[in-house]
Amino acid sequence: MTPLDQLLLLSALTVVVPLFTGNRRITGPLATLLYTGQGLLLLRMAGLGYGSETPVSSAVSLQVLGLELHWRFDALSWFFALITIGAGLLSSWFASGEWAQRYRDSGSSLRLFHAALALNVFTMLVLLASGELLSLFIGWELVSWASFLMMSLGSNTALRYAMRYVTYAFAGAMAVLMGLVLVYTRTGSFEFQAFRDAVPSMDADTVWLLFGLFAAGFGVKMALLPFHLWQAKAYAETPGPGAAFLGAISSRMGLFAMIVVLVQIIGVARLVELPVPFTFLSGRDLLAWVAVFTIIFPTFTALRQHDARRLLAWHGIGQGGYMLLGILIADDLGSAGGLMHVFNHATYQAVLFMSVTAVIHRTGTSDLNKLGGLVARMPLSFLAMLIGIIGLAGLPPMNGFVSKWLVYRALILEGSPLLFLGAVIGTLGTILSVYKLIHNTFLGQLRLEHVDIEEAPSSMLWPMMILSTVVFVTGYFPGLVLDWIASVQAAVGLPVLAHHLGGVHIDKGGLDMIWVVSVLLAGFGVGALVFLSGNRSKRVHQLDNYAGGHFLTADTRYQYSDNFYPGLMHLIGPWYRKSFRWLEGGFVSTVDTVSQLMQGLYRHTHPAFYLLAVVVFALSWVMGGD
Amino acid sequence: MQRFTSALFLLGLGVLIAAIFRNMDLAASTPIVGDAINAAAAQQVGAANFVTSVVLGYRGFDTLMELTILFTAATAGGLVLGKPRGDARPDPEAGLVLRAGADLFFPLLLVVGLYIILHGHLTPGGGFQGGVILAVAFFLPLLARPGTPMSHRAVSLIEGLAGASFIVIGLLAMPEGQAFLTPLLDKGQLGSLLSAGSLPLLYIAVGLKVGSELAGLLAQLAATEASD
Amino acid sequence: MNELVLMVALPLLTAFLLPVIDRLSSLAARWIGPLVLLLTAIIGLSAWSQTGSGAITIELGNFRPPLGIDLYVDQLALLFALAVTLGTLLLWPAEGEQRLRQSTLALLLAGSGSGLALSGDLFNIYVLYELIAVVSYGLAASRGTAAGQAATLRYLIVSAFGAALALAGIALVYQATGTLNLAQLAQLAPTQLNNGQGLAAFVLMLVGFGVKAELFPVNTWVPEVYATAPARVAGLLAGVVSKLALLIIVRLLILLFPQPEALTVMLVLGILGVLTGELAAWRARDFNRMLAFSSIGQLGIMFIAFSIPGKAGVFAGLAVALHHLVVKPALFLLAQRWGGSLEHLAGVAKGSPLAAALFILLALSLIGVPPLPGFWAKLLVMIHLLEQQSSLYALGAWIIMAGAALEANYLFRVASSFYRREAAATPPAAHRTGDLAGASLLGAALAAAVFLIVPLADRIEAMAGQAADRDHYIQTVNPEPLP
Amino acid sequence: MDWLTLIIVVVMLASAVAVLLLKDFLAALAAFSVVSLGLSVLFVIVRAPDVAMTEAAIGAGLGSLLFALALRRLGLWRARDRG
Amino acid sequence: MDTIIILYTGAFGLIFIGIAGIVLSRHLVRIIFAIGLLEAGANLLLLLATWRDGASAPIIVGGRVPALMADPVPQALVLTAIVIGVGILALALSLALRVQHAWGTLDMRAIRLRLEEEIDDAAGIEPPTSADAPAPRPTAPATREGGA
Repeated sequence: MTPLDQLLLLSALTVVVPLFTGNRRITGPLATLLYTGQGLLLLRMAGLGYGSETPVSSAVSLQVLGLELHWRFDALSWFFALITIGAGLLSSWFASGEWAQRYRDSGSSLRLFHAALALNVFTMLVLLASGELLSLFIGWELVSWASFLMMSLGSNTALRYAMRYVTYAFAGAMAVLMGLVLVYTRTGSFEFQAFRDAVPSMDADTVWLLFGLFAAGFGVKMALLPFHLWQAKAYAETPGPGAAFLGAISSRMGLFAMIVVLVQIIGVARLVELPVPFTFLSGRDLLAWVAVFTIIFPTFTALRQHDARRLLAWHGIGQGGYMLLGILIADDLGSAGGLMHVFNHATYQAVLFMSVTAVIHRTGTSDLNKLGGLVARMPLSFLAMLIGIIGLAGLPPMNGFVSKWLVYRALILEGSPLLFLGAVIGTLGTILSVYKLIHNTFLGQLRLEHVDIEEAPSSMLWPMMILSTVVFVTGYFPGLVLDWIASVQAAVGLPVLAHHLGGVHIDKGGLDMIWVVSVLLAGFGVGALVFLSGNRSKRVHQLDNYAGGHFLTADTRYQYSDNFYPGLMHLIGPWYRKSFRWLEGGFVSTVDTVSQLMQGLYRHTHPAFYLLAVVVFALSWVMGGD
Repeated sequence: MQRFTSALFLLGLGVLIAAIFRNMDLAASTPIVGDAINAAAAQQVGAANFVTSVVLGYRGFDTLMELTILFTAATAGGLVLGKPRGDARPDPEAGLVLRAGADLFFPLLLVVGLYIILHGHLTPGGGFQGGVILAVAFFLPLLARPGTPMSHRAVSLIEGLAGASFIVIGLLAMPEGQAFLTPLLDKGQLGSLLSAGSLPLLYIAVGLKVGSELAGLLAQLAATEASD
Repeated sequence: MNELVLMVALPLLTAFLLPVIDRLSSLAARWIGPLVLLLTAIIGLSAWSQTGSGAITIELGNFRPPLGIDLYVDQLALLFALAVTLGTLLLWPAEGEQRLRQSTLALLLAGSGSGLALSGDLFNIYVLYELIAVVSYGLAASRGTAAGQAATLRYLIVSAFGAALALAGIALVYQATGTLNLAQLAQLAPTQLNNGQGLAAFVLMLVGFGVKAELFPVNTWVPEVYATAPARVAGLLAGVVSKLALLIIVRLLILLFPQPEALTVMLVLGILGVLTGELAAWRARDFNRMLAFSSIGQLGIMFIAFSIPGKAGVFAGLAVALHHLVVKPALFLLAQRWGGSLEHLAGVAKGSPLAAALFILLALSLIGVPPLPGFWAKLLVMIHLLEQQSSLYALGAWIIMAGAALEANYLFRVASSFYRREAAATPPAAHRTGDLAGASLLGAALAAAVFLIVPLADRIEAMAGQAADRDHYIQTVNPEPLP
Repeated sequence: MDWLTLIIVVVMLASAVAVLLLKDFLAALAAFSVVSLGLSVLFVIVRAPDVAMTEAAIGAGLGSLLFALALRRLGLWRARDRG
Repeated sequence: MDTIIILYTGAFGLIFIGIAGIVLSRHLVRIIFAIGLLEAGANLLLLLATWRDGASAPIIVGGRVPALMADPVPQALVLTAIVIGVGILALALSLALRVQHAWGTLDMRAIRLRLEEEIDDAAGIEPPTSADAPAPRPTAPATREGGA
């Protein structure tokens, strides 16, 4: 039994255990413990993450229909598995204490929740371990349906969007299946290596077809434009810790598969050679532009949300664009940035979802228009969210800055100013909307109904604090993550990024986060000194205030949080997002019309007429040969 | 519109049928199996009427299935029509001529039917043709006196036992390692009444089965309430 | 091996005697049918191992083929004979006051279905096909509603029309060859049926037998009949009878008509079947008709698969057919109580969680989600379609994919409505134990197949190899050479 | 012989068309019987006496009887087809 | 003109007329008539398949074996087919009887519409309103009023 087998076995066990322990209090801690075990087993394979070992293969292999199925872990899988298990561990921890009690009391099945979470982790590990295209597809489908299970645990709205997700995901899966069967008929094998060997001899049309099928199929899971409509609401309505988990890692599985097929096998170089007809673009440029629009549109959609979870979920879509963009640059800097963003995004996105869930746990709402001023009541949650949004906005000293910097830098060096511009516009939107998030939740006037609430329970705070620490530490010492990235790059066949603990050193201006953060901290220190040495401020109650010469009573709103950024909204509001809705709606109504036509076909008054018709057609076709 | 399209397709069909007909090589058809049967049937089966040999011997399985179809049609018909309602208004009794005719013809038809059945292996005719005559014989009284219900018990008993006996005769050979429906008994003298082994027995079964099924079908249709 | 005839003869015998038995003891009449089917299933199973290495022939009446009728027993035929027997047993359609007649018809279905699977004579196949047709009319109308009878009548018209054309096709074949034995026809086919007349005969038989195999476009009866017949009967028709008709067509294709034109006709009709079936199902608003249209689509996939030349096509088609053979009856067993508007099924999972879970399992397999058996079947079809390197076959593959995506949408729209929080105003009654147990049994078989996929695939491949081998068929039957 | 065949075929086909065209169902039934009878004579001509008997008894006799009963029960005994 | 061509013309003619009748008629009884014609044509076609001029009936009368006998196989087949035909005919008429009884019509079009309506009713589907259905349902059949 190889370490990989042990890991998968333990992961499978984690699925089974909640089914037996059921709705008891012990389920959460037990699951957390099991995830810790998985983490430890994964760390035993740490050599993969540091690039010193050959892939760990599983002892299990199957021969079905003459097709060989096998599984293995390389550095890429290890990297994604680390994030997966980490997210699973912390989400499960988060879902152990008071949250579990509340969830159970509301009549939902804790057993099902923990089993679904563990199933997600397990299926993702299976996907990550896939050793050829067929097991990749199997893993892919397992992941899709596991996350469908997770989503459908939520409200009716979640069920509706989960339904939408299934439609998109299965259509995407069919595209992938078509692609890999095409590969099989060309190569006679599902092995990665056989595919890779066959790519140079394929003509442009075939590569285009495969590229389109795989990119569309995997893109659905990543919620690339125009297949993004399902994701935000489906994730947002999932039960809190589940949303944290899905937001952190689920849609990155699409990226993983895309890296495997488009980067590792077909190769970005081949995509660059593919011309888009009638334009000067290449296949890669096309996808890169899709990535950029995936950054821009969902990010500005996020800006319009007034539900904290939806806002975050829309951002999750946008951030995926950075990762894809970085990886498509395919040089050492860009791909490192893209890969690192996967890790970074998982950390801060989980923190943000958790902190929002903590707020919901205490206040019962995630409507940004009904919150405010909670910083005085939930300071630690505030701190977690603050760290999270700094990471999300890509500002120093958090880790989001490093990965985005790498991507920007690579774009500039590669000479794609327009793509760069698009990415920056996206970041602008991010900054605006995360400010809206933290302002409306924690800053401003405390609502009367929230006066008595307390800080989130410790079972929630611990995961948040741990993740916040990770966000900060990997921002301070990005070299910790870049070590793993480098071995992933080696495993995938990309140029390896030369780096050090503080960042990278390149000729045209490197990045040393130790220095940057230290200066920043020093600046904060100076500021704090100035602040402390100034006049002592007087502490007043938040409601002890007046305006226009009148004292304000507690029930007067003197600070409003709805209709944020009215000018900007007025500017961008009318002409985005609707178009995709329209696209989807148009497609659905086309199917509907055709479907009605077909039903009409089966409603013929006189079915014998068809018999005559088909006999005449078929006879004239077969007799025509004579 | 639809009739117009249908007519168009029919036109096409006509052309196609003509094409098939023109392409058919009428001379090429040689009944290889038929000739072989004509050559061998006298010894293998022993019936003077080779069609009977085929119907009950070579293709006895077909015949069994055909009986089953009749049985099925009668069962399904019964299922569809259901039990005749008690308040159904019976047809008025037929006139004197028909009644007298029915009385007169009943025994005559019975005899003719049985004769045709029993000579099925010798002359044209047999279980099917005789069975129809039996069916009409059974049905005639009903037509003449609609009030009197036909004895469904007797009919269903006959149809069950007749069908079963066909199968049982077929099965009898099996304990000796022979195949299903292997002809039994002595072949006898070709052309005599007691020849062709078990074939006459089978034809009696067929005749009774066909007769009872068809009579049942007729009775069902006749007993259904008129809908005017 | 002679005792295999009992698979046909015993149910018929019992059916003939059932009214008599009922008069003696109605309790015996109630139980003897299932018992006899169990017995015949055991007979079939005990013969199973003997057919592994090679097929055998049973010469009925001790007449050597081609003079007499023979039964050809290979694994495929035996499997279908068993399937119809066990399927009838599982979906035993007798209920209500017409119980006796229904069980008679069920027995007839099992017997004639077994015969149809085993028969090795063209005209005998026609007779058995008509027999099954009449049985299915009876069963389809057995609910006794006017709608059911009207639907059956419309079905009967198409079916009788088709059967008469098939008979004309058989006449054309007989005119060209002078024989009806399939083995001898296979010998003569390359010289005497490889022409326009042969193809015309094929088209006539394809359309004729295709009525029951839900071939587009002679399948308009499907939604009407499945919506009005008892659900168990619909399960039998969709699950078992359609496959039997398909089996005949495949046998004819392999033995008599290997011409590419014949395959192309089937391919095109299959593609249209998938397209229309899945699209029509998308808008279906009641459970039965959704299943009916989905079954049309699935049968379309089978037609596409069987149109792939050679063993590969038989293998792929067989895989899909066997999968559907398990899934559709189970779904119709659930439809026993869930038939009717889909809106009534909202929130039904709370009351019957097992049925809802079963539906999801079956739906997942139906759309081909790995690692369920449906996926492997679909993968096989896809691979062999694309391997043909022909644009028409590739089109078939694309259509199958698109159909699966549509099917996922409408099946899971229903599945997710099961889990809606607020229940429908008039929720359906709970399933009867018998229905649920039957569906669970089939579901369990499906789940077990996940783990047995490797040996199963090998077995089916061997079966397909045996069935696709014309020479093997000819040698097994070994018809007497005639001048 | 040819002449006889030809006449019978022509009569048969004409009656077949009449079955479809006659408005009166009873008349159509009569035409249908004529087709069956013609067919059974044809069967005799092609040396198939067994089939001829069957066709006469079942096709012409029993079939017509069934139709007659059904027409009576359907209330179409004297009705005319409007379509 | 050859006898066989005349005979074949008769067979194909019956088939054609039968098909025409099935497709063009709207009244169910007439369709059933047409099916009977089609079956008769198919039977004749089958019987003619191996027909040879001058052959005698396949019966040995008085021990004399004729030199050329007709093929007994298709005769047996047609025998079977005729009986099958009458069975189906009876069943079709029974069904027609019930339908006429329940709905008072045997017009294909009226039956189709009524059937659709009854299936929807039985399933508990309300007629779609204009809000969610792009096209209106076909209007109720006019023939419904007439009949039992």
